[in-house]
Amino acid sequence: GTETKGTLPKWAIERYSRQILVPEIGVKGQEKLMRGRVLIVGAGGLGCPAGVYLAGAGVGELGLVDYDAVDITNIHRQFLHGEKMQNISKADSAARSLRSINSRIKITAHNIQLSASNALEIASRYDVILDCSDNVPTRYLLNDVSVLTKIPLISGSALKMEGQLTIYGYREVDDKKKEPYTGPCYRCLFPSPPPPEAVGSCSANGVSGPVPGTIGCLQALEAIKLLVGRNRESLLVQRMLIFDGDDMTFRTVKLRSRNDRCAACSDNATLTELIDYEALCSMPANDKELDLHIL
Amino acid sequence: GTETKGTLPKWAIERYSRQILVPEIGVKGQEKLMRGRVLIVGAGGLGCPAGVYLAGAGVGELGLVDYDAVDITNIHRQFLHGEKMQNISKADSAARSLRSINSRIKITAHNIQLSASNALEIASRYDVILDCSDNVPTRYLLNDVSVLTKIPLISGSALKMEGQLTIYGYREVDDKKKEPYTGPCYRCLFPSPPPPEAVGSCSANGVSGPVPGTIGCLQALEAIKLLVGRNRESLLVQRMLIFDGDDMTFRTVKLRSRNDRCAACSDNATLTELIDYEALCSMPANDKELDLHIL
Amino acid sequence: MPETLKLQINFSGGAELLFDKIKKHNIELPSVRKYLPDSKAEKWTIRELLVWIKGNLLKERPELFLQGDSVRPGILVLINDADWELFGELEYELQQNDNIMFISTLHGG
Amino acid sequence: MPETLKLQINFSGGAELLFDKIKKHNIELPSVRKYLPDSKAEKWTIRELLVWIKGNLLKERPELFLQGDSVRPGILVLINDADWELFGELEYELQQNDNIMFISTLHGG
Ligand SMILES: [Zn+2]
Ligand SMILES: [Zn+2]
Repeated sequence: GTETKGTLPKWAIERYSRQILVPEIGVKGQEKLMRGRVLIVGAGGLGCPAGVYLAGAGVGELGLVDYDAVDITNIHRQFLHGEKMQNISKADSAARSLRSINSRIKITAHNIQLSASNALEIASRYDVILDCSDNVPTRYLLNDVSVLTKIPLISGSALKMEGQLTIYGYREVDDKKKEPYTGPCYRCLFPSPPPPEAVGSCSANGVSGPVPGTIGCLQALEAIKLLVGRNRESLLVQRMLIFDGDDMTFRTVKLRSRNDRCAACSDNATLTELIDYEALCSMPANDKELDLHIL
Repeated sequence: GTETKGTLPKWAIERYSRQILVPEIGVKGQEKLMRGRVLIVGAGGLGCPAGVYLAGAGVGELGLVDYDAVDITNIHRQFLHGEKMQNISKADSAARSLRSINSRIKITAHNIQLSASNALEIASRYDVILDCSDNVPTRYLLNDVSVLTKIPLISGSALKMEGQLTIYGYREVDDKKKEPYTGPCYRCLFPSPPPPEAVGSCSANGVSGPVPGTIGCLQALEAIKLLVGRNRESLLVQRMLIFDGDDMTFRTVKLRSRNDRCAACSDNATLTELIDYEALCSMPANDKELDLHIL
Repeated sequence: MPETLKLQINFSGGAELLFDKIKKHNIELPSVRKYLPDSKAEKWTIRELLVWIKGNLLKERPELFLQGDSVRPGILVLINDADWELFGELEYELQQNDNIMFISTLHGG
Repeated sequence: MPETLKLQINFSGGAELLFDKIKKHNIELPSVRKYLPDSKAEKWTIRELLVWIKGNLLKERPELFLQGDSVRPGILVLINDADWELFGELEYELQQNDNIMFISTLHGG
């Protein structure tokens, strides 16, 4: 059928009807989702739930970045990878699962380690970046990519029973004002990386699956709201969600404005190109920990 | 390999290592999860995320109840059903997807409409019930099942951009006290059903996928915490989570104690067996709405 | 004590549809003896607040919000994030800057 | 003003591991002139609170919590649920019943 409502084909009206009915989305929102392009960095505990809801919502184009292969210890929380996908590329495995959910959208598996040499080129093809990564250097890398490309970054993280979520580098599009609002970037909050010995990881400290599950769902929700054009009062801009799954408490805390001395995003920024983030952070850009001595 | 740590086989230590590392779970908690049996009522927007994390966590036995078949309008949020599963039973489709994630656990598809005539028999085989249903009569039915069988009920719900979550019928196991603590049931809070014209549904009012996604993840998390023996201060007992996805606010509000005039769970209860819940609620026990006039 | 009583009233879970779809209302109540001169009420309680809401905020179909002198079944009332049952329900005496929330319970999934 | 200052101190995101794994601490501070007689401080600010925490709550490896006279990079400090940067960071003068939260940022996923 070629019957349309606005620019939406009839199949899309039917398929996405349950979310089109939501006043905050509507037909116009669905059109925007179908034109939207989202890059998901990390096809793990956060990227699986985020990807599944963005594919389901009919976001036009999804990119999945992961250099890693599926390991049996991933499967408890990384549900796009079935048992049979062990040792297969995570980006490929996730892309395959997402295609079975929605064949109407474009899904690209970027089966690589994101780095200073390839990140800008890949990211520039998308409208929103989801930081679903698992290590400090990649978080600084993605922040600088977001600042340099002016693409907003929806940053989720999880460890043990806790999760955190906020949007960095959000820009308000408003042609009438001279200087449109820009939210803080990761470096506005964290100008220097933490000492490596203070950094926990899922492989060393563990994580309960539904915790990144929850944060990943909320990353997808923020991406949907961002794509349909919800304003910054609705979005987690200059606000951070702090989730403690053990006592099931959530706090939405107020963050600082953009830091006018920020090395990355301020008018006085010194950042002009990507750098060596493993050197900056004195840590490798992965989450490998073979020593399970705690057990 | 038959090497074990406590009663856990070596494969389980490895496979579930990331959650065993979480202090609130540990080896003892993993053992309890693997002996745990959870009934998920509704293989839809809540049941899919809840099921995927409970299967991933290695919960010993999962039951999935759904009378319905997969429809194209489900897929945006009910991600265990791929496009190719249209018109297949949702319970079967979800069970199949969960088996591909974890072949080590027992998964039973209950491809039926839960009712007064079959609910007690099915529920009595499980330790925890997840209310992932989509209609009022089933919510009253499950409450009364929970009260009569003394099985706790983790109740999630979602509509448009909002979600709610709490645990009903929680019982503290404590042999030392004469009268162990029992949390409120659904009827303690809602003695009478709402007027049918005041009840919204996902098919009439819509829902954004990540909203039931978030609530379903949190239902899985509460089930895991309950099975491993976290106490009621940690659990959503006598507390309700109120989530508004549009402005990303969460409130955890304090609920009443068990109502000593409750018709279902009090010492003065009149409930002795299941009744006709469609008659009680003047509503059908499904979420069918063919009239998409709002579009 | 000031002449007026300031409250934040929240509606959610669909209850806001009866209130112009507005979820947060900052209201200011006059003295209850001025507003309800025929009533015996000396202080604002939830009971009188419901009367005020019906007269001032409720835009349509009051039967979907009220039943008798209370809220209809399926609406949970929270006083400063706690179930009103813990505070005497209709008899609770409103305090300056209270947050009163009316939540329609959800059944979808 | 009372002699002592009551605060709730929260640690999360792993920072609690340095504090006996306890996330919530209700503390009571004596007068700052008694506690730090050699300092010029007249009032408790976050700066003096960090000194007190180091002496009274911190159980191990202070370098994973403090750096110089401030917190180490990667710890976000919240004063009543808002970023301390909005209140002057170390210079913020503590008020009765303040909630001060130290959150170690997470990087896992
Ligand atoms: Zn910045
Ligand atoms: Zn009851």
